[in-house]
Amino acid sequence: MIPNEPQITPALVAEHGLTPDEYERFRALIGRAPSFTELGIVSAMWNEHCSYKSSKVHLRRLPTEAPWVIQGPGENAGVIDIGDGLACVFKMESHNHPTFIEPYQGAATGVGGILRDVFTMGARPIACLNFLRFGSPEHPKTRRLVAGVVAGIGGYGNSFGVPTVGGSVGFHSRYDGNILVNAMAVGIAEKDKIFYAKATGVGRPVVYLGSKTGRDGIHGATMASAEFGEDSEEKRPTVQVGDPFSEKLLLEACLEIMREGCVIAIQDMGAAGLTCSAVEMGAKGDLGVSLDLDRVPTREEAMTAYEMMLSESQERMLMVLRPEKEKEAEAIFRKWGLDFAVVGETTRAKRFVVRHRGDVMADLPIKELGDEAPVYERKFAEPKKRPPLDPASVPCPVPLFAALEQLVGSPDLCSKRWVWEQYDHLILGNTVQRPGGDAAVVRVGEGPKALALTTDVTPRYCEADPFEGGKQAVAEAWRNLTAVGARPLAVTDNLNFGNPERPEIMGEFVHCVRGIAEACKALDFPVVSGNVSLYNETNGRAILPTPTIGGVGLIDDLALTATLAFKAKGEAILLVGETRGMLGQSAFLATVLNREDGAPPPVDLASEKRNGDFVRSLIAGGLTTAVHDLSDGGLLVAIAEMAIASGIGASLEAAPGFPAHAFWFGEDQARYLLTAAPVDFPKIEARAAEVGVQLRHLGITGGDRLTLAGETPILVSSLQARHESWLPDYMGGAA
Amino acid sequence: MKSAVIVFPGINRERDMARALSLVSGREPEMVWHAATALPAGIDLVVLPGGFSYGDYLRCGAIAARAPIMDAVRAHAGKGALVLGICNGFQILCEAGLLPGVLMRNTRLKFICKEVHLRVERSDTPFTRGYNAGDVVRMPVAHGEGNYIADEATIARLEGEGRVLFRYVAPDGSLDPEFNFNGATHAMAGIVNEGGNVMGLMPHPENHVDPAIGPTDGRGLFAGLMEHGSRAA
Amino acid sequence: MKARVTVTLKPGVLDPQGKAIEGALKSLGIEGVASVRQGKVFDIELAAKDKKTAEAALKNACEKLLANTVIENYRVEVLG
Amino acid sequence: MKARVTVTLKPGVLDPQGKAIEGALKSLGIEGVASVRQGKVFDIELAAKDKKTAEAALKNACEKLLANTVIENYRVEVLG
Ligand SMILES: Nc1ncnc2c1ncn2[C@@H]1O[C@H](COP(=O)(O)OP(=O)(O)O)[C@@H](O)[C@H]1O
Ligand SMILES: [Mg+2]
Repeated sequence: MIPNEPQITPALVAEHGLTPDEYERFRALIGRAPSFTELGIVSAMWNEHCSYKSSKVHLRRLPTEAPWVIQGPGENAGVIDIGDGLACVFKMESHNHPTFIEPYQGAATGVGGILRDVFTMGARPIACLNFLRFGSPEHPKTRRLVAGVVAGIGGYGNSFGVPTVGGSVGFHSRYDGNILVNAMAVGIAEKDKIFYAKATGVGRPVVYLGSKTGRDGIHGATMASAEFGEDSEEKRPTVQVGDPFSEKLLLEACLEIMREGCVIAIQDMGAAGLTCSAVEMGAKGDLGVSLDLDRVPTREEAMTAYEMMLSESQERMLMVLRPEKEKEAEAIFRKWGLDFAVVGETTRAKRFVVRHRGDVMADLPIKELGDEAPVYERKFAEPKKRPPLDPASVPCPVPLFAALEQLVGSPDLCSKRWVWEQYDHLILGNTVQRPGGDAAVVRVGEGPKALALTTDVTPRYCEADPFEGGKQAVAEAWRNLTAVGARPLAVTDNLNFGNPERPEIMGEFVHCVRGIAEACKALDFPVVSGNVSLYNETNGRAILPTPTIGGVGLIDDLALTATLAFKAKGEAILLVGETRGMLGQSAFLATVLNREDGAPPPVDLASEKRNGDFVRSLIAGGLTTAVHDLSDGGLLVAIAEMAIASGIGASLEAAPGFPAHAFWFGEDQARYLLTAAPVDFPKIEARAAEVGVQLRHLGITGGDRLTLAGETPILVSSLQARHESWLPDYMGGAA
Repeated sequence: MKSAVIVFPGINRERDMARALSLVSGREPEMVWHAATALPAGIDLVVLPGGFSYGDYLRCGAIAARAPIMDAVRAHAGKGALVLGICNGFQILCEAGLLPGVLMRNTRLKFICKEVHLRVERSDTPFTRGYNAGDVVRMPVAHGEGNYIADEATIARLEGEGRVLFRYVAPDGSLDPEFNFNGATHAMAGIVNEGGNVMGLMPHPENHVDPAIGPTDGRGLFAGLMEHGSRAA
Repeated sequence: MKARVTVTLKPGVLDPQGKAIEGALKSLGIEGVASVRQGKVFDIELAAKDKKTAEAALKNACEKLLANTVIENYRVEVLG
Repeated sequence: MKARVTVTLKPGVLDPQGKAIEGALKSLGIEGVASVRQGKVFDIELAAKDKKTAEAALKNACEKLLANTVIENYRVEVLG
């Protein structure tokens, strides 16, 4: 027993988030009572965040393979082949809990963490996206959280030097006590120069690189897996502070030593820093690791082994280097002004051994800590189905255009310019489509290839029907990529849910994952990386189930993409896909009638595929002039968005046989809007007929207003003012 | 024309700049590390690119302005040779005393990335000869501290000597406080030193040179410099 | 009344700015610098009926806006 | 030795940040605030043989880096 260490008591075990069963299992595994440091290590490795103990069995359902997948889940990020010897490396990760406590630093370090995941693999980051959910606008904390999160994301990404090109922002009272900050990063690497976490070779130096270790965020990983209570704000754990400047140096230094062939294995220090990274490198390589903490660069005095093992100081990496290249690697790190220290070595015995000041502070079996952590089959409940809404039963209390104004100026559907103008979205000079479209488009190298990127999910749908909601999230991401002309290739996900120990919540999780799996299979859209964030609840009230989907698609020639703005007057406006007027869980219902009920629109994956493939072929054939997919708010909102983006109006034709509001605001899936020169209309019609796609002529572009029989025409400029003003007005309000 | 791009730790638009210079001039610039004490031989144009040198810690550009390479840049400027500072480069030039004044926080205190309209004030300088006086051009901005201020005497001299080369304007070219988004004195976006050979510019012409990506209004600046260089040679 | 509010990082919280400044001072040859931590001061003029009221108002200002109490400490001095 | 360096804007130099904070304090209902100017403090630990040497080193640091003397004043206090 090491002197001055706390006694391991049941209370201490509980404080570390281990159940009595888990503790017993651990004790039995090592055949003795653990030291305090060992307790810290196992609590970090076996918590939900690192071990995926509640989610693992379900994640196995997700399709992860395709001919273009180079690396699926299980590494720092997923990797796909995009041709010409290049690979795209990407992943999404949550920083929900830290951000609620300190919005700026929480969001900033979230961006820093996901960027490290990408460049750890040898890729140079080329774009970031973020998916944000805040509480209701009326909640007293919301404004401050929005300001802090947006500033934090910008503060880190702008300084690091990666364009933040897309994302999503929404509000709902169910996020009042648990906001969501999911950050996605995308990088490009040479396909045959990808770096992995798996260590090889015995007796190789384990090297610590980057910034010094302090007492930052100790127990951050445990916190990320604990439900918030009333006192969460009082506890205020040590907050991690981001240093984008050091991260930029770390990026350049890492890419340089990789180029010089110094690296055997590399792992960033994220959640549970040194512990997680060392254990993963060893466990994946079937090797042991021994660390000597006296050699770890620290910035605070008298740090204990426990603190060093659990510190979440940012901007750090752990590597196994080629012994003969050690000096060269060190010189590169020194040039960039970063710390470099050999802190241990790989060993044959599969043990994780930690020494400090002459004592062995931990000596644990490495496999059981790492890839053989406990796994649970938690109980889950079947979600209650909600009946579909009959459109005829839903009133429309205001004229259609008044409802439209309300919708385009609502918190969820308004322009998010106030947010993305605080992000440098142009740096690196490759941003072909800026924020505000269906998907961001970023050129790869000197082109003509480009990547299309998007993040999506409709949490309202997921709550009403987790399975359909999961499908819909994937379908919408796929559609957004298709709408800019891209071939959707793969997905990263970020599954945000409440407490998995509650069967209803576990039911939401399980069914969302099944929905995602089904859609990914049908659309040939494998999941290559992701993250699970559970326990997003306060005082027993969970967030809306929010399985965020990050989609990546490939454009062969960036000259052949589509944007959503109308391009000229006198063009035909065409609707692709079938409209039945599904109003259940629609934005119309929520915004205009203040109701969230009914079943969400079902997703027919075969039509998604057929309609999407059709639209993509039109774009590739140069037959369209503008394309927009339909989602929240339905047809009329999409038309308004196309008009607002261009300043060009449209005259629309009434829809016979429908309650008008169901036609114009229904959220039926698998639909797109496009415009085409009138001469091309017959060609498009013929092609649609050939492949069995429904096509409908909706009107003609032109003028400076929208017109529709029975409605007072509305100026595009006034729609635009409504669309642009909500967020700046809201954020300009009293703090 | 031979150019050099200075690379400070934390700078992040150096690649954008190098690419723009190559694209317009057909010649790759030399990348020069901040710790160097001399410029490569035969350099005509020195560029301090945009980014976040030293994370913008302390004051934007303050730490970079004291880097070893800056003595060589100062000597280069002292000979009347060309120095261009974009965004963080502009801030570094001010901190190094190569340009007067200071770039303060934007009045609305936020980092802003968007496309703005600039009016070219004169075309008879090496930096603007690719444009006509009065041209309204579009360029992106991406900064949190671009609010140019200086004491009254300095402002009077800048105006009196015609040293303001670019201003933030409305799309029609008129001065309008609403379009002076960062609050700069007299909407100044780009100024030159007394000798007319050192320019600081907040917007990013280097991000507007490639028709595959967007507008190409930034080309004029680089094309003008190249033309100036070939005349001088 | 004139007052000065000083806001500093709590001990142990990483100060990237301070770290960079420290490095810069060293490379400028300023001798003996062991560490730098950066904070903020606010010089505030305010009307208040007495020192106590002013102090209370400024504390309130710190809690609400001037300091990020998760990572920062503050000190209020009313200079009179 | 511990020292504190305070850097403040010279009178007459515009302070957009101070202005914005002033506005925010008012809208938060903090009473009586007439003006706010923001400055910086640096808490520096340094090794020096005596107070005087320390002061001289820090003045040098201010002139060379910590303050932009075109717009800022500085003050050095060695706390011992
Ligand atoms: N929901 C998910 N879907 C697919 N893969 C996932 C999911 N969640 C996590 N993964 C994969 O599990 C691995 C571990 O994830 P994580 O712990 O978040 O990574 P890191 O250690 O880099 O933070 C990663 O490879 C990640 O891509
Ligand atoms: Mg990782």
